[in-house]
Amino acid sequence: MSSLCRNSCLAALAVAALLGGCDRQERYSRGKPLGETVPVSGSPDTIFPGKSTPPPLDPRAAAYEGNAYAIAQGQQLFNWMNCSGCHSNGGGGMGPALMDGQWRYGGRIDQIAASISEGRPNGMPAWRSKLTADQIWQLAAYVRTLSGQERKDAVSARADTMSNTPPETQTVRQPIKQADSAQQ
Amino acid sequence: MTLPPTFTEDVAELPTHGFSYRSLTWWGVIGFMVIEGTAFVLTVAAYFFLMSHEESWAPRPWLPPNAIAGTLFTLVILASEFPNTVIKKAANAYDVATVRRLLPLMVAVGVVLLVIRGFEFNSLNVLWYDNAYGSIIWTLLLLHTTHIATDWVDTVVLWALMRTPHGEEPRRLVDTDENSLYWRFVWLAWLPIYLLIYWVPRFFR
Amino acid sequence: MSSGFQTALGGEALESSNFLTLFIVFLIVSAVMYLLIVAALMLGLWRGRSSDEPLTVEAGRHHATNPMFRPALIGWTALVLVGLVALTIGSFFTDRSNASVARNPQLTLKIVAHQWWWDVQYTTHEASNAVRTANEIHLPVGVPAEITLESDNVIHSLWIPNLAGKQDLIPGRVTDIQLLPRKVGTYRGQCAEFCGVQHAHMALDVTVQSKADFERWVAAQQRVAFAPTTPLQIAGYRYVTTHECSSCHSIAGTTANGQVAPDLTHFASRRSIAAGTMPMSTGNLYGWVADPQSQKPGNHMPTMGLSPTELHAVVAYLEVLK
Amino acid sequence: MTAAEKAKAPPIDVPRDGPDLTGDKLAAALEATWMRPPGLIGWLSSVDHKDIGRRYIITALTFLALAGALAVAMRMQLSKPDNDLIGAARYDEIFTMHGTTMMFLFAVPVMQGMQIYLTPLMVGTRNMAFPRLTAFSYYMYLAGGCLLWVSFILNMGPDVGWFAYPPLSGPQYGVGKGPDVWAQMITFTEVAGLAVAVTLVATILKQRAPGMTLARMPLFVWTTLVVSLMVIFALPSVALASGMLLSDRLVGTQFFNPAERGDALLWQHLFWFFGHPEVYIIFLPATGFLSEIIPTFCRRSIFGYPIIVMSVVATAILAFGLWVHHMFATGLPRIGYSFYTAASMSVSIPTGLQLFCWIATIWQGRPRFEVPFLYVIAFIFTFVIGGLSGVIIAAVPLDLQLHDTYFIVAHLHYVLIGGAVFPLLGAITYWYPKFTGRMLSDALGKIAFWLIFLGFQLAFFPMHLSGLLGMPRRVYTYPAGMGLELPNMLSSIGSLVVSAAVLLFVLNMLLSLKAGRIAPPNPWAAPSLEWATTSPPPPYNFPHIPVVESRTPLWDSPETLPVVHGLRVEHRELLLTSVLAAGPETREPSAEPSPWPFISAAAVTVMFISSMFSPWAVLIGAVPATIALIAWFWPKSALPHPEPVIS
Repeated sequence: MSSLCRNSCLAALAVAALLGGCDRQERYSRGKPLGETVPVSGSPDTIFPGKSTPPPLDPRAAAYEGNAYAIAQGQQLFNWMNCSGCHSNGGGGMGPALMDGQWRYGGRIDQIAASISEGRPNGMPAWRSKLTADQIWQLAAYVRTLSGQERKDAVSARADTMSNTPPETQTVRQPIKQADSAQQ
Repeated sequence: MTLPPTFTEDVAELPTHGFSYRSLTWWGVIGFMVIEGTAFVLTVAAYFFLMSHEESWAPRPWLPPNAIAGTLFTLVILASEFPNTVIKKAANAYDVATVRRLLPLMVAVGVVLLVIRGFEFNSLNVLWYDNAYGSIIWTLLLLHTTHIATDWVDTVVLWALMRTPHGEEPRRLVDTDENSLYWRFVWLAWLPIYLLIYWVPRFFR
Repeated sequence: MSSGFQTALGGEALESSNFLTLFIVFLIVSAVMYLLIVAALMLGLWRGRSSDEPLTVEAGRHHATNPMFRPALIGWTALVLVGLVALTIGSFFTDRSNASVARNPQLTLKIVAHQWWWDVQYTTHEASNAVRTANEIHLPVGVPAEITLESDNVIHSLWIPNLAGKQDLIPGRVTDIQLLPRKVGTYRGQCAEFCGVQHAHMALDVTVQSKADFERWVAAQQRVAFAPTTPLQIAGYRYVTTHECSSCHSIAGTTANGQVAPDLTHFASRRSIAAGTMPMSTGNLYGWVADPQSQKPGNHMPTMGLSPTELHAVVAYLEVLK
Repeated sequence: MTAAEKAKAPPIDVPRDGPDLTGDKLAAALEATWMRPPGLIGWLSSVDHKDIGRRYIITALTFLALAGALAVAMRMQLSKPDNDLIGAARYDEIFTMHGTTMMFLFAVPVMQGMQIYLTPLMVGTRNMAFPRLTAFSYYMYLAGGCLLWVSFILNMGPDVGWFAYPPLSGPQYGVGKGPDVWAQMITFTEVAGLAVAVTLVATILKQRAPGMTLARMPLFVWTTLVVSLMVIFALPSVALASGMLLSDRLVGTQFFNPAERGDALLWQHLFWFFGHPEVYIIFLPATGFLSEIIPTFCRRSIFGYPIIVMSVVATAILAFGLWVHHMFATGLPRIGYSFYTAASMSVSIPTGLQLFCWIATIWQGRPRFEVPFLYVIAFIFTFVIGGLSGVIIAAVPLDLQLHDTYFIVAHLHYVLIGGAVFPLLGAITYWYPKFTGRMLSDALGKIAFWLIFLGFQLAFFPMHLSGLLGMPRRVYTYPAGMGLELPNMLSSIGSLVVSAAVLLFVLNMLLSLKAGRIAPPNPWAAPSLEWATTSPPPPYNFPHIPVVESRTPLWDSPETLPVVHGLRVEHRELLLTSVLAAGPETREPSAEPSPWPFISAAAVTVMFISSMFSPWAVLIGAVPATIALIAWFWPKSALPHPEPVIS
């Protein structure tokens, strides 16, 4: 019976260490059931450049933020949809860099999802009918990892591609700043 | 019932310690040296496996590591074998005074080596996530650093122990002898690693 | 599907028939050895039966060893050695025979494995009229073919048991496999290396056909996709080329040019849907397009939530793509 | 007197065993010295090899039951085509857990548990060489097992196969923490396995009873020695590989990323350099069981002792050269095929020789058909099929078809269950009276035997056929109409029979603990030293250290046990002997019970688990671990040994 005691003691230890993680990699395949009532993503007025109080976070965010499966799917989509063509692995090129904390249209996951979904001036295409809402949110979750916004235990250190950025698990979280939209 | 005993030899006269292969812990030390040696050999095998994929090594445009810190480290660790041998011999001759006098020197050598090692990491000219070459170079250096660090802790503990009355037990001299043996393993393992980190990437570039 | 649809015992190509021969040889040798060992054991047990003799050591002396054991041991060792040498030689000649296909392939293909489907390109033809398909290969009977194998994701393994053994597809490496099909027929191949959640549904259809049939098939595959004709098909065409589908799939002759999912140009001419997950039929196609995630959970095609009208239209158009 | 002379001065006057101190008085004195302290703390402090061995065995059998339950779950899913009882993702986790648990948490630990329990008894010593390290190893093993299973229960278990091939297990495709849990579990079990191996080697080489030369060691001890050396050379390979995997996943090293000149095959080489010897690390101890059980039940000493020893050594050496036969389909140069074939087949030569020796012993003998011996017969019937199917898949042209199919599943279970689990069950039945002091029920034992033997054949023989019919491994379902329905249904029924039989076996173990017939010291009239002491043995194993003059000491000296005397009684003391001839050499103290191995294991556990989340945890976590280890090694009393000192 003392064996039982010790077993449970160690089990409790392991539980303590792991419990925090169990919702972090929930795998789903049917798409999130949320969002039928809300439009696919916010309209451009989700940008609120430094004025008044921001609207509350889209309730769907919780399902994607910090979810390892969503981030991994987003990583793959980032590659498949050739986002690097303009954003160059997050480093920036024709499109803005995604590795810094500068967000012209907001750095919250719902704001990023809105940017992907609706497109933005100066070349960012609208992906609304090209990807499902689920995929757009997955992409948004991944984009946030590039500037260290997502929790480190949900992101992957690297993809199996050429490495030209430090591992995402080591990326220092960049404080979100409102970039000047007149910049470019 | 168990069988009744028939008494043969009396072993009360036997000594309570022995050096080298007569000691039980010596076999333990050898066992762990073999384990760690195997790990080094396999890491080196992985090094050559990855090297075989590259046309040049270090792969262009990466520069080979800067060898100054590594060479200094090698000289210091080779020099440390002199006090190490003196300690080992003293332990075998039950000369506690010499052991007590020289162990702090080995502790100091460990500190110096760890500091130089810090500079070595800084002179590799590649980061572990840059490419497979960087990964294996860092692994070799890190693997060896853990040996320096663990042996340093071991030596500190031994030094503290030898300063207590426990130091007068012959078995503690056996421990000292085995600590010196392990140090030999640490620097012997370093020599091929030194070549692989600093010189092979120069020759094959 | 008849029984024996996917079997290593079919012998429908050079390598698989070599396998069959060698396997039977090994099986006979193994059976003989097995019977020999079991017989020796049973005989040994029988000899000592029903004896209550309690002694293990007699008068402080161990029992003498049976004088026959020494020659028996030598004989047994010799038998094992000879057996192994014979089997190695058999294996060597099988290798040689298999390798003979590799020398001058007359048809070359490239297969790139994805999670969880096969991208197939016939590289013999020049780029302008290249054939690209997915999850199916066609081979002319009696023509040595070489397949170049690549993967850009995880490790897969191509296995068409009726034709040949397996060959892994490893990211960062290019491997190849040679086939010399000898019998016309349709076979099934499957991924044999665990590659993720839908490893079980990563099959491909192999059609071995006469040279003339093969040429006809190639010609058909080289055409661009048929155009839609009915209003429903046209609506489907519009949806497919402007919405989610075209982000990943391509259809030659249309604007759909996604590169991350199977080419759909001649989709409806294939035998199965979703890498062998289900046979091609209108009903299955409805099920698949409406909710791929319930048919093949975890695969990379999302459930798009099409309205019934859109679904009818998309399926109607896909069925045009013969 | 010089320091050196003083150090070698004659011993002081303390109580010692001998003609003046023997029998009950000696037993009481030794009991007081060697007994572990009472209570939970005492339980956690125990360094008795019998306690630790028993814990290993019970824990490993628990993992066997868990992994067996998963096997039944898989068989239920596969009992019919296109079944949707278990989803794809869950099925992947289940087969990963089954393989990982069976290999790392059952097979190797249960063999090491048997070795820890039996080796000191068989070589006639009081405890293991480094008893605290042995205790530490158990807690590490337990922590690794708990880590894996708790993660599984929390739905974040690994799902990448027990072999965890990158890139599937790598940072991009191995989503979540599952592969990290797998890799870190490897670290735990490797630390445990290596610690035990070193301890066993030292015990065997230095603590054998006087007169037990290498050529007189029981064959089980020989296999233990050889297998422990194999562990020492094989396990660093998987530890290195899993370390690389973890660092790829955590800090972005590029070992397995082809885009940065890493290579996915590097993993396979390192993994199988360990993985192939692993099979023999499991199988060779089982041959050791057989070499003990067969002479006892045939009432004849083993035929061909030197041949068996050489075969075991040869198998161990060959095992390190064969890893490539797990990689035939990766595109090896064709020119080498026949070489690989011949090399892979050659391992059947030493195994064939061992088989000959066992059957020859049976020929000489007068077999008693007790349950342990029945398992020997079942072993030969079953293992030989696995061995011969091994010869079949050694041939490259055959393996390319059969690799990664159910034919391999059949082969590996014939080898591992037929070759290792059947002997293990026989060995548990054989040594159960020594472990517990009670005999297992014969009737229940025989029913369980026949169920497990026949159920096994029903479960696994049809898998040869499903493999040939084209069923790959690790598929969660298969289509109808491919001829796979019948063999799969038979396998599923067989799996139920096997699990019922295993339950019956465990039930027998539990019932006999209270109700079994009381066992005398040597219930089977066996020849080796562990049967010279009481059942179960006292904490100090033997009142006096026995002297050995032959390979079968209890048969050659049935009336009395020759012993040496003069070991201290009021202090834990061992007799060390020379490596080859086992002549008495020194007396050395043996470690007292201590809670520090447990505390150290807990500290290292925290360090390992948190290092899955941050590399810095290694540095920070090393501090408490180091403190605990120092406390472990630091001598507790002022001057514990009233033996000579140097001044």
